[in-house]
Amino acid sequence: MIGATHYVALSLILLCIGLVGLMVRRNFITVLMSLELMFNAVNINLIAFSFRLGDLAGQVLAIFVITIAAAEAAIGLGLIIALVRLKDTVALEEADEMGG
Amino acid sequence: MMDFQYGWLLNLICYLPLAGALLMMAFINKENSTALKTWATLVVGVDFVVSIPLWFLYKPDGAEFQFATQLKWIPSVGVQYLFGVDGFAVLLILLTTLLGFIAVYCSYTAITERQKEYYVFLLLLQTGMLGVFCSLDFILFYVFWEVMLVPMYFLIGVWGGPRRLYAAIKFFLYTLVGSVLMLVGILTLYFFNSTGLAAVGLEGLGHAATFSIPHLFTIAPQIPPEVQFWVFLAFFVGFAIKVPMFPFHTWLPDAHVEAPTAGSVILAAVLLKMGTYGFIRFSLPLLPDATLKAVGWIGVLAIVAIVYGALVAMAQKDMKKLVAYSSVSHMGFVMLGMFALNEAGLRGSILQMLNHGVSTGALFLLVGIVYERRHNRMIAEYGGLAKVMPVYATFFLIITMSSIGLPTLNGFIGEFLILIGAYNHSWVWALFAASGIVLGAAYMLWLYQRVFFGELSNEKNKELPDLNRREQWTLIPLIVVAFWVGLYPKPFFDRMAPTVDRVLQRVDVARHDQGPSAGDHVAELAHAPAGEAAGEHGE
Amino acid sequence: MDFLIANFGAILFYVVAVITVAAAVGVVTLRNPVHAAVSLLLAFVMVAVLFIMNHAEFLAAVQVLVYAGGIMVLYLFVIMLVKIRDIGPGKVFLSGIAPLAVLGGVVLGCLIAIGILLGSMAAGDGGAAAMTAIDGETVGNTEAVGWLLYMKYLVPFEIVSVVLLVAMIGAIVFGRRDVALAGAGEEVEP
Amino acid sequence: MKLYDLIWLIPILPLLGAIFNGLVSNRLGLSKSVTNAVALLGSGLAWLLGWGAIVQWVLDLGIHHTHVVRLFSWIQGGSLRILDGSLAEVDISASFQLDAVSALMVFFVTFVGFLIHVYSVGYMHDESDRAYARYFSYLNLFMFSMLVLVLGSNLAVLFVGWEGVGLCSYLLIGFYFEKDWCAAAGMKAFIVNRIGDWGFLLAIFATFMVFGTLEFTEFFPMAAAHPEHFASAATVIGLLLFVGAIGKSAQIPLYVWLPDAMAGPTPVSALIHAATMVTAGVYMVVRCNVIYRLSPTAMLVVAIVGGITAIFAATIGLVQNDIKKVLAYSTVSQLGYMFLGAGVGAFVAAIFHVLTHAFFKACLFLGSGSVIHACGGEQDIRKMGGLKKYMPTTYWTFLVATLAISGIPIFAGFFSKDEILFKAFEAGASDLNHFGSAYYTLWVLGMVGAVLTAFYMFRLVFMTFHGEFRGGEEAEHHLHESPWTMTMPLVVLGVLSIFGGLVGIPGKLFHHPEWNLIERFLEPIILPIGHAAEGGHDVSHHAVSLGMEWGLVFLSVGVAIFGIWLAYRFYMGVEALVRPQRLAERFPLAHKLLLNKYWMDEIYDATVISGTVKGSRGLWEFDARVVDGAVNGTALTTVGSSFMSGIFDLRVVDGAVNLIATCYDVASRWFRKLQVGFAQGYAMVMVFGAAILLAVYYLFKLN
Amino acid sequence: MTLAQFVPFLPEIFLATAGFAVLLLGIPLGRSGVRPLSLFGVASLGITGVLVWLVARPVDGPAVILGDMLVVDQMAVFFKLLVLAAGAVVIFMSAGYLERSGYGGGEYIALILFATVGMFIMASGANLASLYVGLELMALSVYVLVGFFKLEVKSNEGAVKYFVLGAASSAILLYGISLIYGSLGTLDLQEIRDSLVALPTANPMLVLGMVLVSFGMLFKVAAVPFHVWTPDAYEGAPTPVTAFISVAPKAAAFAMFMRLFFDAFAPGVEHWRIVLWVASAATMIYGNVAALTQDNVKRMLAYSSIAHAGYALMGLVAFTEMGAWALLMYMLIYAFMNLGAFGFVILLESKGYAGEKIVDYAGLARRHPGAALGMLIFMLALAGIPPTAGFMGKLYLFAAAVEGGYILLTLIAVIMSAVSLFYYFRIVVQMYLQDGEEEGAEPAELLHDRWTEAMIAVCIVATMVIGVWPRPIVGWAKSAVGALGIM
Repeated sequence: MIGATHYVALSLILLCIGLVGLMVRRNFITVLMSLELMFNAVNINLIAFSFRLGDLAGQVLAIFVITIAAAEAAIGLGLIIALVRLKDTVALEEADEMGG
Repeated sequence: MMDFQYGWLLNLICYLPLAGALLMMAFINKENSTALKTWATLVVGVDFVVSIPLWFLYKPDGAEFQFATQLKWIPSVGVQYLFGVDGFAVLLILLTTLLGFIAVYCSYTAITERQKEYYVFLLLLQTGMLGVFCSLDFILFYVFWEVMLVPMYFLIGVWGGPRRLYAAIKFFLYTLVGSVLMLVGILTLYFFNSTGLAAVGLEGLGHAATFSIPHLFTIAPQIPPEVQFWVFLAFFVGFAIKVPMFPFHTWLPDAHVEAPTAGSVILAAVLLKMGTYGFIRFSLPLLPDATLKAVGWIGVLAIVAIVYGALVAMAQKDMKKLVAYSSVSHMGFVMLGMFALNEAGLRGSILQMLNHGVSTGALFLLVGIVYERRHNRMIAEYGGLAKVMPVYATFFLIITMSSIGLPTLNGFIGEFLILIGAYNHSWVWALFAASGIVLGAAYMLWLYQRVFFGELSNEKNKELPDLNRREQWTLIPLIVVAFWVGLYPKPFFDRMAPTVDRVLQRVDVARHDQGPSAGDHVAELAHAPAGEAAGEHGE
Repeated sequence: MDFLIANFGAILFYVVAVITVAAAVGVVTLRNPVHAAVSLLLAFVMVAVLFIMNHAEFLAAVQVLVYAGGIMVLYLFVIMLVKIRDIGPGKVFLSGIAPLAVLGGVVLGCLIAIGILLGSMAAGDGGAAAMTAIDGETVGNTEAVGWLLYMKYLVPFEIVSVVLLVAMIGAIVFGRRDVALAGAGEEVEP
Repeated sequence: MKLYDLIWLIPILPLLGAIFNGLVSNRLGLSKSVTNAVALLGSGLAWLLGWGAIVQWVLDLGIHHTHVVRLFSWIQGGSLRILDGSLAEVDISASFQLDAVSALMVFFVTFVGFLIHVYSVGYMHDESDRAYARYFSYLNLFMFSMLVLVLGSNLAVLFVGWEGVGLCSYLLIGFYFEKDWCAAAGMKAFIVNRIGDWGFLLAIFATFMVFGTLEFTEFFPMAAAHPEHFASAATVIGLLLFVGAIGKSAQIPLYVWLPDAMAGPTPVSALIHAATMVTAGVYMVVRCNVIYRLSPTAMLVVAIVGGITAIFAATIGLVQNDIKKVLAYSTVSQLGYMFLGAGVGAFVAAIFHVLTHAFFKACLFLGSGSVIHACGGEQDIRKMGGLKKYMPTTYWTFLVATLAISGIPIFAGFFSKDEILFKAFEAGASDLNHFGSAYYTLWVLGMVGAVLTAFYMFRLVFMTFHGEFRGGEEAEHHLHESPWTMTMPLVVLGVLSIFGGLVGIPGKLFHHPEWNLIERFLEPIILPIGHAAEGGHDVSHHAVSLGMEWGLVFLSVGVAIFGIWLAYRFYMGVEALVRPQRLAERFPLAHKLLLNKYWMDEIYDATVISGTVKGSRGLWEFDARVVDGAVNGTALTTVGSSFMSGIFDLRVVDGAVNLIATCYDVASRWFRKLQVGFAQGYAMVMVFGAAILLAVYYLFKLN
Repeated sequence: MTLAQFVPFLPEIFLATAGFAVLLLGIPLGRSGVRPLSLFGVASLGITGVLVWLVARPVDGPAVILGDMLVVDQMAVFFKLLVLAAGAVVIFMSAGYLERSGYGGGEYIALILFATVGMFIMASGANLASLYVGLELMALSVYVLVGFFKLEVKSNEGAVKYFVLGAASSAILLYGISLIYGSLGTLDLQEIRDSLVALPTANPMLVLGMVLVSFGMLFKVAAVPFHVWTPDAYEGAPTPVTAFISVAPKAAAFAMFMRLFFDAFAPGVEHWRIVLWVASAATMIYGNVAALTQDNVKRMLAYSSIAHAGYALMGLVAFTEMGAWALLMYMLIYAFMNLGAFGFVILLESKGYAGEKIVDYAGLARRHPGAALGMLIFMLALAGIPPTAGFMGKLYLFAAAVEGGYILLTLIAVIMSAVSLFYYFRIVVQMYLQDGEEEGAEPAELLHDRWTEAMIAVCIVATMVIGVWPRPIVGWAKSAVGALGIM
């Protein structure tokens, strides 16, 4: 049958896709979506484990994760709006005043 | 081991300048230059006066460390506030207070801007230096050791010559790199004494954790050789940079040349002594095995320093640089005598520290005096000064003679003992080291000739005023000391003898563990029959 | 047929997993943010399915409500708000570093995978409880989760509420158009 | 309280004079009379006290008793393990001793010193008050040092005097410091002497390592007691000591400073560079005769160096035209004789020659001084001549001294020099230490040297005093005899040059050995070696028959007269000064060679001096670039220093190639490149960083 | 679960409430009421402090409360008071700054308070869930604070970068947590510890989880290679916020670090130690070297704070009692000296972002000797020169590393602290050795801001006193780590 390993593998793939998206996308909004993917990856893990452990702590933590992901989304979108107001773009890499 | 009588005296001496500096910062207006000078002079003068009793109260046959103070500082890690001095330290403290006074006294006209900061820094520097000589707790010692750097940095950096920034940071970083490595060594000893170093598998001795130097002396014989080796290395870098030993000496010329006169005086007279002080106080007694192993190398380095410093000095066109390199040579003597590891050598080396402080300090004063008049240190600029400044010429001559080790002056006693000690260790050492005497005469007399003899060619020098009363009085004490040491050094020997004996005892412990195979020339010869020894000696 | 029935769970998992991954890839590859958002929505739903397969119905519900219902709307709203055509002509990916980035992601993924595989292999001698259990028993129902959430995990729960408050503040601070600040700095009209 | 307990006061008195004149008179510019009073008082009292002490010592204690006065413990160097394995205390005391040698030295040093003080009063009278005071304080200081040297009871105290006289000669040579060459000469003298001192110091250390003491009264008997035991050590010590002697007494190869030293005022040349200081080397060798006698090698070296120097300097003396230069080279040559004597074991003769030489050479120098004085500073004998009639006293004293140095019988020089040559021959005859042939050769050299000496000395006399004046009219008008303060010493010394030698009549020739006072006087310092009392000269006594001895006497007289005759042929009468010209033209190369003193100074300049200077320059470059660079390179400090110099102190051009510094700068900027400036890049850094960390972790943990 | 159980939780509750109150008060008061709001904020922080001292102190040994979500022990108290002090100082320093900037104070102060609540949870969380939640609360508040000057491009940019990377890192952290959960089936630190002790061999997946968690923590303490956000966030953020985030969140993160690695994961030390070793060395080297060539003071201090994180990590690597309390002590000392240094940066920012260039300090000693002296003290302290507190802090960390036998690490540390002296002294050189007339130097004027000056004075006093008389602090720190698992 399907063991936890499968789920962990799936979640790992999602995590990496999220990371890659974070690195390659120019659009801040898409970057945020990639972040959401990463959080979902974590949740898959948690749920799979909690089911196999017969322990609900994982589910509870997953709920927190979802909520906090939402909160982060809110702040992220706020930042997008501020960025657009300032630079009239949603291209993340154009926030490059500083560096070095 | 400790004698707590008159402990307050040491603290008074050490912190008086600090207090003076704080009061000055608080109450004296930075415009009021006379008040600043008077106050600073007063403070260092009183400091010198109160340090004089040490000379008389120190009991050579008494406890190893006297005038001690012992307070808990950071008990949880065994850091104490531990003050105390032996005869060796007493001598250096007196040297410091005397030179400190002269340094302030000679700056009246030399320093015209930002006087308040200047004198504050001088006073802080003095506290730092005195603290180094008083501390008997490694951490306390380290604190003072580094505290001292900061004022010196500013003295060079603010009131120095054109390249002052470079010289100042070079001085600071060299010394700092050395001292942080030393810190690692200290910590290693500390943990070896107590819990040991887990990951490198070094068992500790399980004593109560402490940085107290007197206690660490007692465990010195139990330190395994390889540990000694590494710790010695760490200490060596720290101290050798300070001395400075060849090839770590390159900060010295820059620092000296750029520093203001008082800075150079203090630097030469006291700061350089801290390296040698460190060797005698820590490296030798704490790490006898490593010391015995290092003797050969350090001896060679010292000889190189003697000859090399002298030759390079000869090539200088800048008086101050010449004197700076001459100190490299002189400190080479000090190191050589020290690592001859016999009484004569060690006594000579200690005495030579004082001599170097007096002579080179005076030389920097003298150079500073003409620099103040002409704002030029190039030897070529001068010539025939003996005609316009006879008094100056006389003082300069006396100091020159003391610096090249003319008998009846201080330099001779030190060099004589160092060389006889070196000869006793290995006649080859003496053979090469003694050539430093010839070279020393060469560069100093050449300098003297170029500056004072010949006809007065340079127009600018025609109206140079001779020394005024103040300048004379900055020099006279030093000259008096020079003659005193040269004619009747007994009091000095009496005071340093206990230190020398104890250090050598502690080294000998290891020597006897190792036996004559420790590459110890004397030991070998001691076992060889005298006749053939003499023969091998001849060829 | 029996095979299908017998391995229904497995097949379902593979199907869902493939769709999820595909959707995820869509998120990071699709040019148009709206499309990306939609494919993200698909991914969310698939994850919800996975939750159900693990008997976490409550979680699945939350997932759908919060994500699909809340966050997605928010995203789309913002996408509409900021004129997405402002993004540079055609360049979706950060040219230049994209291949390197993929490489990095893959490498890191592989490294983590190594650990996990070793873990599941060494699962026998303890320390990987979840890996040993092939299939768990149903403990998860909404009520139990609720109890746990409000009793044992009360503190984190409260804190999360504060987190949401902070998020609100943040959204206000960033989103609010400050006329009064015109003095402090010039306002950029979107 | 006996006077010989106050011998420490003998040096101190002139010292007080020096201090007073140096600090008070010089500073306040007191008048000459005060200066005179003090200076003469200082040296005069020293003279009286010295003689008094000697007399009392002889009467009360007898010459065999070495009287040591220990003042205080000077240097306590703790204990050292010396070669025989025992622990010896380095406790050097400031102590003086009075024995035969030091008595003899004190005897003439104080006396001649005082005379020269008197002479200087006249000679220096037209210096400014300050300079005058300075001069006399130096002179007194010299007396102090010289007396310390001769009275010191151990090598260290001896060394104090040794260096002290060096310093004084430096100061006095450079007395006219406005003249560059004077100052240079002074420096040269000091530094060359320092080279000798290098050897001396090593000798001191070696002595201590061997004997565990530096006191003469302690280690001489030790050495004498076990000759075979200390033989090899004695060689080392003897040679090292001789290095010192070579420097101080201007022997090959370190003689070069002495001729230049003539830059000083003439009385100084007389006192320091003829009578006293330069003989310190001889004194020291004689003082340590025990050591030398233990080591044939050392003896031979001493003899060879002495012999060669004797003839070498004499040849140079032949053609010099500067009156003082001639005397200088003759001094070098005479010193050579003394060392020859010491080298052949004729220590008494050597000291004897020191004594007589002190008289006649001082006389010669003072004479030349009065000549120069008269000629208004002119020193070139070609511009002199016929001075006889203007300055008779000077002439006669000069002539006497010349006869003395040439070795004409009755005159002082004859006895001492003849003694030395005889001993040399004897050494050859008795095949001393199996180096007989070598000693014969040296004897021959000595003989030739005698001819040359007689020749150039009379050349000097003839060219200076005979013929007619060649210095031009107006110079001629100023010619005058010197004041009494200058002539009086001349007369005294002249008389001594005649009769001074009588203290050393070779009584053996008349079967009256007891006539040789000085030998009897100095006999105690020649400790018998080993337990057997038979010493060197008893054996040699039979080596040369009496008749042979007489023969040698006549031979040496003969060569002396021959030399004088040659000089007469060359520089007197109608053909005066023409023959030499011809000779010079016939042997131009030889002439040039001699005239330019074998180009010795040039060679030294080319090799040693410029070598050192160049070397030091090179090292300085090396220091500035390489060492600084390397150290900076290896030490992190450069980061700071170079960066500092780069950013804040643009004027600094640090020649150092500091490797790490640039590395750091590069590293710093490269690190900053990681900070690309946009979020995705940062994320990438993090991802790769995390990957690296994980990889590291696996590497360390999964194997 | 009775109300009585909530008593030790009062400080957090009160603080959150206070934050909410400030928020509400901010609406009517607007941006005119910055100072009253600040006073209110500081007062509530003070009261919280009192509450912590009264109710959150372990009366009889450490206690685990509220469903094992929180632990109350000395270490928690230590860090709580530390972050409270930091928060108070920062609020005082912010008042004038906010007034000058024209941004309202309500949200700002509220966010600081909420962040403090988050740090409280980080300091005393006993469960991965609560720790994570506290972490996020802190993080989100700080994101907003960094971007608070939303019309300043740099501020917004800093926030964007910090936010994106922070979110990613917390995802990694969560992934690690999930792996641990999957391996041990629990989120409770105590249980994790027990089962780790019970395990014969640590499962690779489990260790991987720990390592991933450590990545998350390394991000929060700004350690290489997870430091990338630091320079930009520090430079972009309003200076008081920079001061705040350079101190409080770092301290809280280290508290959580110790909760996890000195307590829960302690048995697995042999596995994660190497990772931290590398991170520590890399951090020290990178931070110091990269700081060498910075010309912007805030940025330079950012790199320096990276470097300091590296020093602090040595305490974790050493994994000895001394390491633990040395780390606590260092956090405290570092807080004072860094806040003080930033205080001067604030005072120099008379012309907006001007005053951030190092050359702006030229000749400060001439014009304001007092200020120059103060800055000198902080620079010396940061460089670790005695007799300042900085030396004492470093001393014990180095000592701990040596005790642990990590000589190489210690050597790196000491050499690097020698290097660090160089860039700190670039400021000193400007202040003392240049007189401000050089070309390219536009000396910034020093503002007169009583509150900030007072706070700087406090920091100076603390820095010097601890440097000369560290005894009480050492004692406190030692007692604070008593309850940790490694003991």
